[in-house]
Amino acid sequence: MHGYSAFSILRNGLTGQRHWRRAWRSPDPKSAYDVVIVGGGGHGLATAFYLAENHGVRNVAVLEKGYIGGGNVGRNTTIVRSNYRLDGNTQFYEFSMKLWEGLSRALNFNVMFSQRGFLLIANSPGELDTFGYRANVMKLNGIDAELLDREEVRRMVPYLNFSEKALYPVHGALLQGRAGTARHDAVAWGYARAADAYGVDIIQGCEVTGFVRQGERIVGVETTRGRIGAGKVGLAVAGHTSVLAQKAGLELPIESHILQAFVTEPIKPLVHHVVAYGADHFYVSQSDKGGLVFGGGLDGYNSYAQRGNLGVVREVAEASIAMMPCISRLRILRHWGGVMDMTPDGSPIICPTPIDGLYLNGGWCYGGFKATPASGWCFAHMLAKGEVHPLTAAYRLDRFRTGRTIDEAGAGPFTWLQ
Amino acid sequence: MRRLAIGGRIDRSQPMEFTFDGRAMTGFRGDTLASALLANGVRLVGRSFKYHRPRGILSAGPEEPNALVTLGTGGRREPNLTATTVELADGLVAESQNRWPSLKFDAQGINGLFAPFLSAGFYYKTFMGPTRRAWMFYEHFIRKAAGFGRAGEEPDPDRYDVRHLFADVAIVGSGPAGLSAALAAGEAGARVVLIEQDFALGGTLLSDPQDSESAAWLSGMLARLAGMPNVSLMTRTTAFGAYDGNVLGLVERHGSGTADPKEGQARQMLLLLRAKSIVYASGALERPLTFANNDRPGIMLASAARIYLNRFAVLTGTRVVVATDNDSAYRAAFDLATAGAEVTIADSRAEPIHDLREQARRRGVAVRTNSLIANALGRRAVRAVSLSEPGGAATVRCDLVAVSGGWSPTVHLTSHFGVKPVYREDIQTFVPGKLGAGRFVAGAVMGGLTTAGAIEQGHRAGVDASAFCGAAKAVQQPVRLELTEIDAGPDDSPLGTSLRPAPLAQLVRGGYGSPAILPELHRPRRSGETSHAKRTRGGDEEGAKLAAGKAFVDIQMDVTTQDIALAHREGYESVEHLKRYTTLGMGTDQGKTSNFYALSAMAGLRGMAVPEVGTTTFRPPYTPVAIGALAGRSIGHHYKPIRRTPMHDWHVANGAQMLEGGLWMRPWFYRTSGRDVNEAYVAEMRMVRETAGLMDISTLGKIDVQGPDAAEFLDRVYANGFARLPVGRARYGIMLRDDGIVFDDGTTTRLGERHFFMTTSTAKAADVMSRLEFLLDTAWPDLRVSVTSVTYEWAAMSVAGPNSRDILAAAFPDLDVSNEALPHMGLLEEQYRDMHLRIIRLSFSGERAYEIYVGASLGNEVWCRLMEAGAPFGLKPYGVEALGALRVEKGHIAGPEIDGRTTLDDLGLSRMVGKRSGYVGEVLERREAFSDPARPRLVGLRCFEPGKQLHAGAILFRPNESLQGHGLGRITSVTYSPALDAWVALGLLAREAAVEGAEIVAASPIIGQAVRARVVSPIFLDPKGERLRG
Amino acid sequence: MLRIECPCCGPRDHDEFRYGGDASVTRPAYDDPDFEAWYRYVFVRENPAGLHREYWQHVVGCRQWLVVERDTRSHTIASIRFARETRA
Amino acid sequence: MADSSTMAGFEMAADDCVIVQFEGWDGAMAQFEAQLRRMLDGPLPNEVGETVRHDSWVVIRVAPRRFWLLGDDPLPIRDIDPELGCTLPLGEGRVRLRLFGGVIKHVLERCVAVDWKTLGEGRAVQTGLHRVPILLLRRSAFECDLLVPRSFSKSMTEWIADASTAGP
Repeated sequence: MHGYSAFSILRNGLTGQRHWRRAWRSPDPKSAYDVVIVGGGGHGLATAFYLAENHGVRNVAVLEKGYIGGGNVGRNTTIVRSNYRLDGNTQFYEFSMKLWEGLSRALNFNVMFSQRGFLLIANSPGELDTFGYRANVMKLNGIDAELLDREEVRRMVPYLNFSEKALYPVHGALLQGRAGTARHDAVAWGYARAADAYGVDIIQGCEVTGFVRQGERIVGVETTRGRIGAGKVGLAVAGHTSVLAQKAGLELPIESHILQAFVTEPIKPLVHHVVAYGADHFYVSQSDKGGLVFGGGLDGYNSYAQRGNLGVVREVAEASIAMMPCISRLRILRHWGGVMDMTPDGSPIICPTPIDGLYLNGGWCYGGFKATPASGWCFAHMLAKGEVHPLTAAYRLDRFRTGRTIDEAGAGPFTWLQ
Repeated sequence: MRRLAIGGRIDRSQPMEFTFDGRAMTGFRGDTLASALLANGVRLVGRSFKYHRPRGILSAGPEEPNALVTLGTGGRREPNLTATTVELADGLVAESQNRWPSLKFDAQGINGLFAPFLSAGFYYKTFMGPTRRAWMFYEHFIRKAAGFGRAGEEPDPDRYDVRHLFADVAIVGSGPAGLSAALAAGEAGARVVLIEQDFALGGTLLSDPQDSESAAWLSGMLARLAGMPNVSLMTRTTAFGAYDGNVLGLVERHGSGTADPKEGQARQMLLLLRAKSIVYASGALERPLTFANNDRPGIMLASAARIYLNRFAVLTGTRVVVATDNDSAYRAAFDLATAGAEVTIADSRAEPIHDLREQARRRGVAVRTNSLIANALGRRAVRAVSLSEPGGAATVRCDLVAVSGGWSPTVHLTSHFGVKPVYREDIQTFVPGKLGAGRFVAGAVMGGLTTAGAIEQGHRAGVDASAFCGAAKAVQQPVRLELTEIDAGPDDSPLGTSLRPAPLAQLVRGGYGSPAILPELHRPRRSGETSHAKRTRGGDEEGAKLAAGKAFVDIQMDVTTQDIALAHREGYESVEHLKRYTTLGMGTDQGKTSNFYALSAMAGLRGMAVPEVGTTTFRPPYTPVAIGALAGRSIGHHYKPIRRTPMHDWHVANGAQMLEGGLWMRPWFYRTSGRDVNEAYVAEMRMVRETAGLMDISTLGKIDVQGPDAAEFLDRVYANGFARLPVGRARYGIMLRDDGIVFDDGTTTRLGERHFFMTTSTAKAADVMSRLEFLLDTAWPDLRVSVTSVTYEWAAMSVAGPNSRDILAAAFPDLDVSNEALPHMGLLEEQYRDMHLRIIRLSFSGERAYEIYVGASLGNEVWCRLMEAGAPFGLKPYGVEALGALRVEKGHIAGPEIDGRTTLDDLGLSRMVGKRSGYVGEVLERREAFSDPARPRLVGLRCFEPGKQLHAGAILFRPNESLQGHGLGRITSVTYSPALDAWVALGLLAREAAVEGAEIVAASPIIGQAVRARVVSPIFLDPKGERLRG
Repeated sequence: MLRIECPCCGPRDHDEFRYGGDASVTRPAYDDPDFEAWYRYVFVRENPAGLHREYWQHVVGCRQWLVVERDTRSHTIASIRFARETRA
Repeated sequence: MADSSTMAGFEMAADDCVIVQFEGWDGAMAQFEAQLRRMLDGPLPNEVGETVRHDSWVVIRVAPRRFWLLGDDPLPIRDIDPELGCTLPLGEGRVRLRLFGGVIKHVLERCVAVDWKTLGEGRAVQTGLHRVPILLLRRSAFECDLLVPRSFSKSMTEWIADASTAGP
């Protein structure tokens, strides 16, 4: 891999930027690979990278029907945190956080992981209690956490609504200082470039239309660019998992829903941290370019249309002003929707499937972006070794049958309420 | 640059004073801020995003990339407004942005020196060391440099509003097509709403001279439309988004400075227009040209120069070069010449399509054909241009460069429903894709029509759209506009030939002008090359010399041709990669003037046809929308509607500290009980245990259940049985979800054989109600049961404590409330004087207690009656904090335990169910994990360390176990128990560890504490229930 | 903003309704002890990218539960009926 | 509750009213409606949103099997045959807001997504006002009643009063 560094910037700056090479090749598909990963999003590309880097498995293809990073890795609000309370989630997301902390250097690609701190605002005494529970779990699992009182919150984020009359007053907050944001596109590109350097074939414009079976076993995929053989097939197509799984005859407890995101015009620095509210759906951060990036809840009905409805736009606007009154005069530049794989407990599924040769990575709900490194790491482990990585042991498909669900929200089997 | 003495659509009798960067200036009513600045000779209006290059006004509309200003101060501060769309108002205060210390001298202009290193995506390649957190250090400076204007940090003092509107036909755009559509639809009898973002109607017609035929046509049409009661014309209104269900999101801005928030008027109004059909007549936007230093102040779209001249009476230059690749710009050239400017046309083609040379000659306009603009000279204002011509380079002095690179239809709104625009090779532009039923297009948005054509198209769309809505009255022929050749200029349309072949060669030439920068730039794959294009390639070397300097594609985001080439070289080839990698199209203008060029340039580089590279996705809003406008009225105390119980005012008047829960306001504690919540709740607990307390429980969900099959129904929805509940008795009931997890609990009382009264928790009231209806409508429609929410029908209060019966007797002396007449779980329903009372003897606190229900209108009266009668018995009110503590002492579960993850068995309630079957959730309750010995179940915990306190959220461990991981469970609810003088808690603890008497450690590392406690029965007080019976 | 035409109240914004999820799954009889049937009813979803039968309740209106057939890609609504009628 | 506020061209008054709900069982609607017609001595509205006036009572069909009787005086509740349906008083839970004035259309546009122009006089609409369920009954060209939940009534009246200050 031709390295990125201050030196290479300097050299190219003086030579008309002529010496940069393609970040990843654009190869034609080979007839077969040891591992075929379907889905050139963050998770698929990360999986390919860790297959090569951790396990020496380099005869790998990532098939992407459009362009890499075109799905949720490029549509989210870029928040990275590990403040989960339930066994299974806590360790997994913290492992991911640790990978994030070294990611730019591991990939030689600046993913701009910025640990500006994540503040979860408590709007009632009861909520502060549950945040206390979360904070305790975090501490006991070696994760940084602080519980702040109202005045401490005010000192950190004075632009929030501290009125006594507010419907949802600020009672305190849960702070994770190591949490923050990353440049979402860069994650896909960085993994792609690093995987490519190991010889992984990243094949864009290649849609999987079916699976090739030999007896009960899946031995390849049919694509718009022909049949491609595979020792193992890994699905990493969150948002569209059901559609592909159906082609393989796999039934899943997943529904697709839209989560919208919003960005304002670029302004000079105003919001340093990531701030989220518990009482109503609202979370906000400011991108390096200057736009406030924020979001709310799901649109609330099954959808594969990558666009959101106006009702949620209004609700998010209302919540945003209630929490942060000075936002009123800022203007929304763009809003868009991502298609989420929602599961009946709000947690992901990473496991071998009942179909031999087919492995599943999906059901990310809206936790997918922050999970990207750990997801790739663990999925690669599974594909390389044929066994479940201990950190994803809880993310089994059969947990809905056994009752070992991991339901952080406690919303139950209503995917649109998760 | 100067204002002309006559002409234009400004009102010279109404001068308006304004300031720009502190400098006082005067404009007129009818000006935009941009036109007024130009009239005052201001060319330099801003600094660019990355290189801080000086910038001037490029356009006359919402596509403006450069002229961003901040208006207002304090809470009214509003950054990033396009001066080209700001209606001038008296007293307006505008500031330029992104410069320090001043616009003329910007220190960060030094960035330009580092430009060679600041290419697209450079930050992905560096700032990664030396330490892991190094990025945080660099980022600090990058963030400070980024952004445009500064936002205010104070709340916005202005008001916003929302209105719900309905129409048959919504028409977007008031140009010739839109007006014609409105007239036709209006005549057909449809309810029509015509939406125009500008403060004046007319669209492109406004750029014609006021004494022209088109101006006469416009005023004629407006007069006719004004006389139609079924047509409403909305100006200053932007259709920012088209949403499913044919709902258009519109924002109406108030006119210049007239909104007065004190009078209740809104600064901006969100209009939600539900239209049966939509006509898109949104026109087209002119594309600039790409050449070296094409961002210099004084370089302006040809159409804009014409608008400033004809609409605002501002002559923006006296020596003008019109650089074009199409006929439409000739019109600007002719009008500028007529106004007295010295005009040279540099036409990149061998010949204009229409016979325009003679017209040019007559007006004294010089036409140079095969003439490519290569460079602009001058820094804060353009001084001259270099032209690349067959005979060599030429330099032409000028103070205005009017450019035209063809036109892009404004397809944005048509694609919001997910309909991708389609590329038309013949006219080399994107036009709307196949729209759904009831959606029509007319005019330039379809891809280049003459004015006459637009009128014809609009007329047809108006007729079709009305017919779609069932409005089909006879419609007259369209009002035609026949423009004579000479007045109309090159064509009879202001769009002229713009959308016909030619632009692409020019677009690509943007790169040819600077071959050193773009060596591998190729033309897009097209059938049949024109000789012209071949010729221009020959001029490459010379072009290189001419074109020293950056050629901007996205002028706002400082994305150059070089950046596009770099993105291509590095493999960021799909249009989305290109945009994201270079930030092209990511600015406040969303790339309205740059997207098309970028796309065709990438197509050229890849040797593909344009559509193969992709189309950009247009997302709402079309232009930025204030968040305040989207929230409308729903701010402050209107953020959400608040629910108040009938006794609300009493609570507030009597010292209650209120707490919101599920939009209800409930007394948290009473300040009369203690200084703070901790002191108050203990006092209130003592009072209930020792004398009596009164609590407002009106917020409980209440559901009336009636019908022949009501008992059977309840038997199915509750896990425990209700069929055999005797009339006049109440029972605690618990419901599961289908997956076997506990859903909610409450009590249900049998009022009659076929009539029940159910209560639910406050939090789950709506969910339970809806679920019951779901089961009846979808699963068991054969059951004859009626369920109706009566939550707000009844006021409800609970009088609890040893003295509660005496108080009840004193308040209602004629009622028999003896233990025999009203035993524990008994019902007394009586008409007591004018009051219909429903008294149910139920206890949550563990004390003898009565729930008194009465019609909501009498709630306060009965409350006061009880307070009065109870005073001698020590009765005082108590709040939810005390209630929550009392129930912990009694081991009653509530929200913290029913958290959506616990089963009946987890909560120690499986005995209630016994061997019943056929209830909701029964089957999946048998899932194997639910009997796992490691699964936590409800326990009581009692702290035995003197002076120490248990905390909610503490994690439970065995003694000597290392404190890490997730432990064996957690504390869910905690309270100090005055009765036991100890801290007690409810918790969920692994079954294998949940042995009464066992010692446990409750760890709260967040406060640095680990407390020892003992596992006990969750019922801390009166386990036999003697206090509540008898 | 979807517009859902309630069979008895007329066309309304979708936020007048409560979503109820997949209506193509069959709820077992209340006393059906078949674990597999309940598991499938509660958890297994076809989740089609295309026509989806789903429940909506007109909560601020007539409170009837409806079965709506809607395309999850375009949000085009093909049919709307009372849930009670669809069981016949 | 009796509150009255006057705005320019718009008035709002709040009062209590009597509402009695009648609901018939699926499968017994014909007999149920026959009994209800006999009881009221007159016709019933055929479709949801339609209303019929009987003396001082307005009968509104609020759902396919549900009717509301709306009036000012206590209705001598007459029980319906339990094999056919059931009845329930609901007036305590709702406050009736009487709105009238020349600008009523502009006020309502800021409150509910209801097309006032096409809403016939005597028609009833159940919809949401700031997401709260309400029933709007159009009385005449410039008059309507809103039945709003009592618990939300203060929020609702404040919202409407605020909307009425905005002008057309």
